[in-house]
Amino acid sequence: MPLWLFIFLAALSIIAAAGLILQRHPVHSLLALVLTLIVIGILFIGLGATTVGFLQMIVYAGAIMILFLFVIWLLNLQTQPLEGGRLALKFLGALGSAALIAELLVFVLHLPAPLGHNQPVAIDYGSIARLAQGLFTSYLVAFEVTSILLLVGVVGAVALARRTTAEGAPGGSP
Amino acid sequence: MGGYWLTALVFMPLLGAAFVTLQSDERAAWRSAFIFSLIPLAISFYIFAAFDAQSAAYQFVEHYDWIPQFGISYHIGVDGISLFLLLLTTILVSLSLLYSAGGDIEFRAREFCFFLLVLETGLLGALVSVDLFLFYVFWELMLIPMYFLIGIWGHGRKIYAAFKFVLYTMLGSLLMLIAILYLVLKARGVLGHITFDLPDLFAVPLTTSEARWLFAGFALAFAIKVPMWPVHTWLPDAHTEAPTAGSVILAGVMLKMGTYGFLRFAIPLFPDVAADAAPIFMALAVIGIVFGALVALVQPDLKRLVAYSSVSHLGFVVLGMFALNTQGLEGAVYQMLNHGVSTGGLFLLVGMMYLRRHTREIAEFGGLWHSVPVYAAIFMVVMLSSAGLPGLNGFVGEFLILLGAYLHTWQAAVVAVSGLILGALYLFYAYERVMFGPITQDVNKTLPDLSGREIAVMAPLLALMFLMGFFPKPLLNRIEPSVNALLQRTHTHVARIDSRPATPAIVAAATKAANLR
Amino acid sequence: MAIELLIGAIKAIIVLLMVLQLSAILLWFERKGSALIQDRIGANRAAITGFGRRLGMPNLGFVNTLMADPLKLFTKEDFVPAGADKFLHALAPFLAMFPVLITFAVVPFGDVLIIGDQHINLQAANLNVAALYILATIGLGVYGVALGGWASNNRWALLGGIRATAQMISYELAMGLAIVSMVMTYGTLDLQAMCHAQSGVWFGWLPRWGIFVQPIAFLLLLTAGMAESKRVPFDLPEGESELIAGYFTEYSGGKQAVFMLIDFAEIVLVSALVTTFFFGGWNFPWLYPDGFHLPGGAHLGLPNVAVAIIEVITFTVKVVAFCWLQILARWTLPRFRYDQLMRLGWKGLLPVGLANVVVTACVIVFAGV
Amino acid sequence: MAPPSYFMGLSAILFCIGVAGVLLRRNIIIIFMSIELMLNAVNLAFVALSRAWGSVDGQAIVFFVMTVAAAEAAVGLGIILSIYRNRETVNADEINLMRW
Amino acid sequence: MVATFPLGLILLFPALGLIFNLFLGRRVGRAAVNTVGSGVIGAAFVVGVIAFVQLLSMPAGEALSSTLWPWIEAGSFKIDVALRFDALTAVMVLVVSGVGTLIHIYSTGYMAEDEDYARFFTYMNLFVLSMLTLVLADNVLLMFVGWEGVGLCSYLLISFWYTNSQFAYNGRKAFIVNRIGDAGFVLGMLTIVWALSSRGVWTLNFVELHRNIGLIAPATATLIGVLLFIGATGKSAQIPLYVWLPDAMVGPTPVSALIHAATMVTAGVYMIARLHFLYEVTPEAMELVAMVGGVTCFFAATIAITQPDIKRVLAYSTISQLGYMFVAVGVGAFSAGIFHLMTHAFFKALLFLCAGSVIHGMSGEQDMNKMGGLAKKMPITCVTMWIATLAITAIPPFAGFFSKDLILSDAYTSGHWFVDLLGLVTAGLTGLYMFRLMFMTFHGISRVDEKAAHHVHESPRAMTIPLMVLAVLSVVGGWVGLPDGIAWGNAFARFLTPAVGIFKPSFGASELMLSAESVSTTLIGVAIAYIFYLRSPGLATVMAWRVKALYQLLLEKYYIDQIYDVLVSRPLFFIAQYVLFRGIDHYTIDGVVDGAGLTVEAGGETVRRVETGNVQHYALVYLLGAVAIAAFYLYRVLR
Repeated sequence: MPLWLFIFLAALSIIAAAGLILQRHPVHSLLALVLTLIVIGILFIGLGATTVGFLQMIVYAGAIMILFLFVIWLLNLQTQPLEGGRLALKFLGALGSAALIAELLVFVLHLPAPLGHNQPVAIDYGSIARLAQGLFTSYLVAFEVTSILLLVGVVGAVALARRTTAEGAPGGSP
Repeated sequence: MGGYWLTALVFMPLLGAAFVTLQSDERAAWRSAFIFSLIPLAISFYIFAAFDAQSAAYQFVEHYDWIPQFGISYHIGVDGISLFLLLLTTILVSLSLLYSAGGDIEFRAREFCFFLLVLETGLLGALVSVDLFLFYVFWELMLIPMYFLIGIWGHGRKIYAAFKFVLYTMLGSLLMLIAILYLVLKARGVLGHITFDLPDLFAVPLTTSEARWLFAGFALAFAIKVPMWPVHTWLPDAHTEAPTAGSVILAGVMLKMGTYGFLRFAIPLFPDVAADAAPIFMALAVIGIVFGALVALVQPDLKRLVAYSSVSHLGFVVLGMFALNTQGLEGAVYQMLNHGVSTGGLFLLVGMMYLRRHTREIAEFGGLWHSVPVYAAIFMVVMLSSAGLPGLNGFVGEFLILLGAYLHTWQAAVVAVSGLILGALYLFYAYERVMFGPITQDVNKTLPDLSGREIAVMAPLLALMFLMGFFPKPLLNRIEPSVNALLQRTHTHVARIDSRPATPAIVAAATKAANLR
Repeated sequence: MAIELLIGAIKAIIVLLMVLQLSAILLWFERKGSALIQDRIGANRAAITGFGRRLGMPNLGFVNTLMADPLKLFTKEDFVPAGADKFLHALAPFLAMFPVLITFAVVPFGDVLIIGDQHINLQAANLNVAALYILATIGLGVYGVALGGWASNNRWALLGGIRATAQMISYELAMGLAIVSMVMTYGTLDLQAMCHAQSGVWFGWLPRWGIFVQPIAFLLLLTAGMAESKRVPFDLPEGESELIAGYFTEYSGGKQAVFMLIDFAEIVLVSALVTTFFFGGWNFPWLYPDGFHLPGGAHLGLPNVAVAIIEVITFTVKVVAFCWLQILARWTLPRFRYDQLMRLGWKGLLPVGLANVVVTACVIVFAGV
Repeated sequence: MAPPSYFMGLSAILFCIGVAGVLLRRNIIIIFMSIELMLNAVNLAFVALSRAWGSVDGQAIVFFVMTVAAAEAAVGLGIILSIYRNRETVNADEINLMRW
Repeated sequence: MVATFPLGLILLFPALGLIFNLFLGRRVGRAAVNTVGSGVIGAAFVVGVIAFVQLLSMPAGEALSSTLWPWIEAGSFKIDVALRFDALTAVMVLVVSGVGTLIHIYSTGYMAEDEDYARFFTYMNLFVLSMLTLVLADNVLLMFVGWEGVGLCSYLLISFWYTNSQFAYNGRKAFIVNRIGDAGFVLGMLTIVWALSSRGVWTLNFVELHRNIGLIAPATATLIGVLLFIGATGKSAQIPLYVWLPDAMVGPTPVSALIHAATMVTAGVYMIARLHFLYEVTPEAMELVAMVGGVTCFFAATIAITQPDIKRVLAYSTISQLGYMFVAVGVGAFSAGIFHLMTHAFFKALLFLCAGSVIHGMSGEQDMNKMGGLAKKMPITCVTMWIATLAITAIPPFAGFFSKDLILSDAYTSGHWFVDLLGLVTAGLTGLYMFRLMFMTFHGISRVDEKAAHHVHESPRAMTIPLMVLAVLSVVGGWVGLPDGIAWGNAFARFLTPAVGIFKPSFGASELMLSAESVSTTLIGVAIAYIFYLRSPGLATVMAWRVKALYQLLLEKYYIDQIYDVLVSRPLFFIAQYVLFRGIDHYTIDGVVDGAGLTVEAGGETVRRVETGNVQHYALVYLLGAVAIAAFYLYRVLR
């Protein structure tokens, strides 16, 4: 992807991410995150990982985030006042994050030579076919396990979230 | 002698435990648990019958690799020292199950049987393991069920007691673990390959200081378990608060694990240190004898009294052990069994009375003979056996121990003899206050006498007391070879003891006695 | 380079205009249609000037309505309720509109048009993962509605929003599965490729349309699509009788117009998708790039331009036909109950879709098609 | 043409922003979202590197990360819900007991 | 050469009786119990007689023996359950089973009203069993079995009427005091083994001990002797361990007769006689024995003078008589000791039984101050008791005369003049307190209160017949040991000599003179008794008032019990309770233990505060850790 586009998207994603942690209303934070995710998806596509990019949008932006939105609504979270106190935590946290950024960037600067530029890749690099090949050959076990994981996750989520009223009958659908 | 007898013996109770948990109702649980406790009983009797009395070697040996990378093997066997403890364990477990089913345990019977059977596995396993690691596993395995037995079905400050018991024992066993590991690593250095197998470890040469420290590690663990004075204070609490069956197993078998550990591991692994440390241990043992007896004298709680009597009796055992001669050691082993039988019986009796009166305060009783003569009579016999009356089992052990001790250090024996007097004192004192005198409380007038079940529980013990009192030979003969083998390791061969040079001290004392006039 | 950009822009604009126009027309279309169904005259009052009819001029109700409704809406006050999240409130309609419109970008409305040496692919954006793209955009379409409902700070609106979101998420699955089965059938994600795959005939006379291969998928897609567009019988999010107007209760004027427009745009979208997937898209039976090959061997040669035009018209007609179908449904069927809706989505369509996918897969693998 | 290192840098930054979010905000939901952000940052790195190496493994990993994230989100949100139900709060400092 | 004989039978019968009475006694009823209880002893006696006859038929110095089964075997230490029946044993067996039989028969009458008869006969049989084991044992250890067994029985029988806590206490006292002695006994045994094992000999068997006695160093032998003698003092109620015997009188009178007069208390004497070869090599121990015997002899007699309780008087007289026996064995006159043991068994048993008969007749009254003039009420008892009295006071030709006379003369001729003197004085005292007893009980004016008076009666046949039999024995019993030169002379001694060795006097003296001394001293005592208690009864009280202190001292038995109480038992309990239990166990050790626990708990409590439970704090730490690690690698990379 052309450099200018990358810079634009990168800036966008960073701003959005910052929005995530700076917004005072959860919904706004959520939207910021959604934006970030979309941008990241686009970056994927730009990197040739088309399938993954779209999946990113569908799964993350399209599904998971909606879940968050629902929860926020369910909890009826309102704009929160500026959080005071916990200065030590905040200070150290900010410091730590900054330090981490610095360190990671230094790492990035010292990436080994082969990572300086991209390898040429086949035309169908990011296609479903290629991805599927990987998934169903070398990652087959992991794939199946993940499916089980999802199932378990669903069951667990239901079990957790189902509110039993006095009659013990599950209810509370929107 | 091949076969999988020992494995069957050890793991049958575990199977039973698993089976019990599947039982629907409590009666079924009791029944199945009892039946499953009878199987190891039968097996142990077979082993006793098939045991070769002449050989000192391990018999019924099974030896397989378990975790070969660390030289840990499943190496089990039985010799004259452990043989009878196996019998004792199986017998006592069956009896306590039989007894507990009679209303002593009111709730959660299934779990109770489960824990008791797991405990049995632990005990048997520890008794047959020849591999140090295996032994340690079983050693710790004993702890957990007992913890629950005390903590769940106990009385009074049961939680405190259970904690005290576990922490005390843990402290010791951790030190032992360290010692074991050090020894094993050292062995790897010397033998070239890592091994937890006891016979291999015998070959490890140690510097004196090393041996001292390691011995200390083992000794502390076992001393706590015995328990020797002054690390005995967990015992009264644990015993007093434990349910009857728990006390029986605790006193009958678990305490023996300490002394057994000395005989099986601490002494043969570090014979020289053991020989050097003998005076210290004899001193502690003697203190324990007198101390336990005197403290038992003033206990207002019947069960606590019995508990302290255990301290005294185990003192005798340790005394005999560290006499390091045939008589003393045989006496010690024999006394382990005696103590198991008689103290176990005492605990059962106290439990029966607790079941009737829901108290163990001696002051609450008095004149019981009138209302429960059978109970009183049985109590009398058991008490006499515990007091070491000649003709009953206790005497044989105590006499041999005293003899051994006398041959080793006559002073120790002289003090220990006072244990005979005090033993009689506290037991008869308690008996007098409980059984004799006028009936002070109306409740005691109408107590029901022993039920058929309870008599059935006591009868085998009584039989054992007389048999072991009059016919100790078959037991002693089987014990002797192993004991002598042990003595060979301690470089004080029996022959040397038998032709012991006269100690100047005793002659001096004799001459002093001579100038009485 | 520049020329491609130019062509692309032109294509985009054309598509956009077509869609919007179609949506607008559907507005009137629906009124008339409902009137027809309910045996009424329908919208006929709007006149450009008051005296047109007096002069006996023919009633241009069609045109008038087209003019009048938007004018009315856009000239109304844009009211924002107190306590609403102004930013989101304003953002919502467009957030809703945007995905719908960009979805059309991948829908081919014709085969190549050759002008000089330029081979113009009659498709706004030739994306080789179009199917995924469609799913993605539709997925994102949820936000507009959801936020619109939430931002209005009105409980009916919020309820509508929630309903809409839940409904759309649920039916996306069915839709996705339908599309997946088609993707498997044609072995490509590219819609244009799919259309090509559907050109030609079986047995010399039967068009090779997807409907004949995947009837179940067709039903799935149609149903799910209608549900996505939140119209009767799936119009619970905006069910007038329950929630005043659902998620856009608090909207007025232009924004409301946008929401209404979205409704119709979605109708068009659904029709377009159905057409593309199951009815050969721009394929006219027996029409090939070089003209007609009628069954029986008759051949009528045509220039590329003519072919292209025919294809575009064919596509449009098909789409309109499906729009009409949906309007018919809207005026014939009663509204679901919410639980029925959910049951249909999760217990009806989803299993069927899954089964369909499995069957398809088996057929492909074993029959080696 | 942007070299992989740029993407790595971006992912690093995003990741640390996520970290900051986790540490600085009290609202569990937002903390949770920050975690998602971190995940995605890592995903970005994966994709970039897989592109750099010209292999699809990185993408496969990303795929898994997504699925896991989905499951995690479902369960996590369920937990948050029940916490809220019992505690009437989503404030991280007030949720410092493992029981209620 | 040792002939075998089923000696086990002698033990078997009492054992059977024991088992029968124990398990069936309550069901089969009184008659059966009485029959079996006494019958088995009788059977044992019969077997004993048969064995005795066979023994007589064998050349002197040989013994019957039978090994029942091997008992304890540990290393070279081997002990069998084996019985040996030589002359000494013969005497003991006959005395025990014979007197035992009579007393059992007597008991059937005495216990006629007691509903716990089954238990009584169980104990009695058990006692006889143990006593026979004691005397039949062919090794010290088995002897010790009987030794402790009789102690147990005495405990059980003393506290037979357990509902009275005082009785129960006395029973325990008896057992504990015995146990103290037994401890000494055990140490003695251990020392024997110790001493011999160093020479490679492992045995406690009498015969082998006798054979190897030379291997024991004299000093050691002394030690052994002393230790064993401690056991004897406990069992035979000698100073300092005599205190239990008077209290033991609370038991049923037949018990006092059988256990605390005739048999058990003589076990000590028997033991020393049995081990005479050991004592012979250690003059010091012998000296000690004789001295203790003499002192006890006198000491107990003095106490006996003032006791009001009829049985207590007899108890102290028993102690005193046992003193005589110890004097005998102490001076080396073992046969004389055994001789006196036998005669004493007869007349003392008789005395007790008569006393029991009196108490029975007085329906439980034991205080002599509430008696008097019973002669006409219970003639048989009176007569028989008079015979016994004459016997014990050594009036010729009654049994006691020969034995006691022999002892005194032997004591004298062996050069123990002091002990001899004590013996003589005691002879006088014996006359005094015995006649006092008789006078106060049977003669003079009756001090019986009215309501008790009218149902004072003679005892039933079951009780009187044994009295008569014993009376006869008390007369003729001594004739087996006439002074040398008269008729068959001292056949008894001759019979015993192979078993217990012969007495070797250091110088000769005329028997007659010595007998004259003793008889005359006795008569003096008798005369005093006559004056004080029959002719002018008032004088006694006057006298008591005059020498109040002394009288009090004697009445209170020299306050020995109190002294023991203050010196021994109280400190024991105090130490146990406050020093050991509370002090060491509870506060010190458990203090340390719980303290450790609490410390750890507190420590944990403080450290726990780090764990705020706030996720973000953990996350922060996590982050910092990550930063640190990253920094480390960075350093590695950049360096």
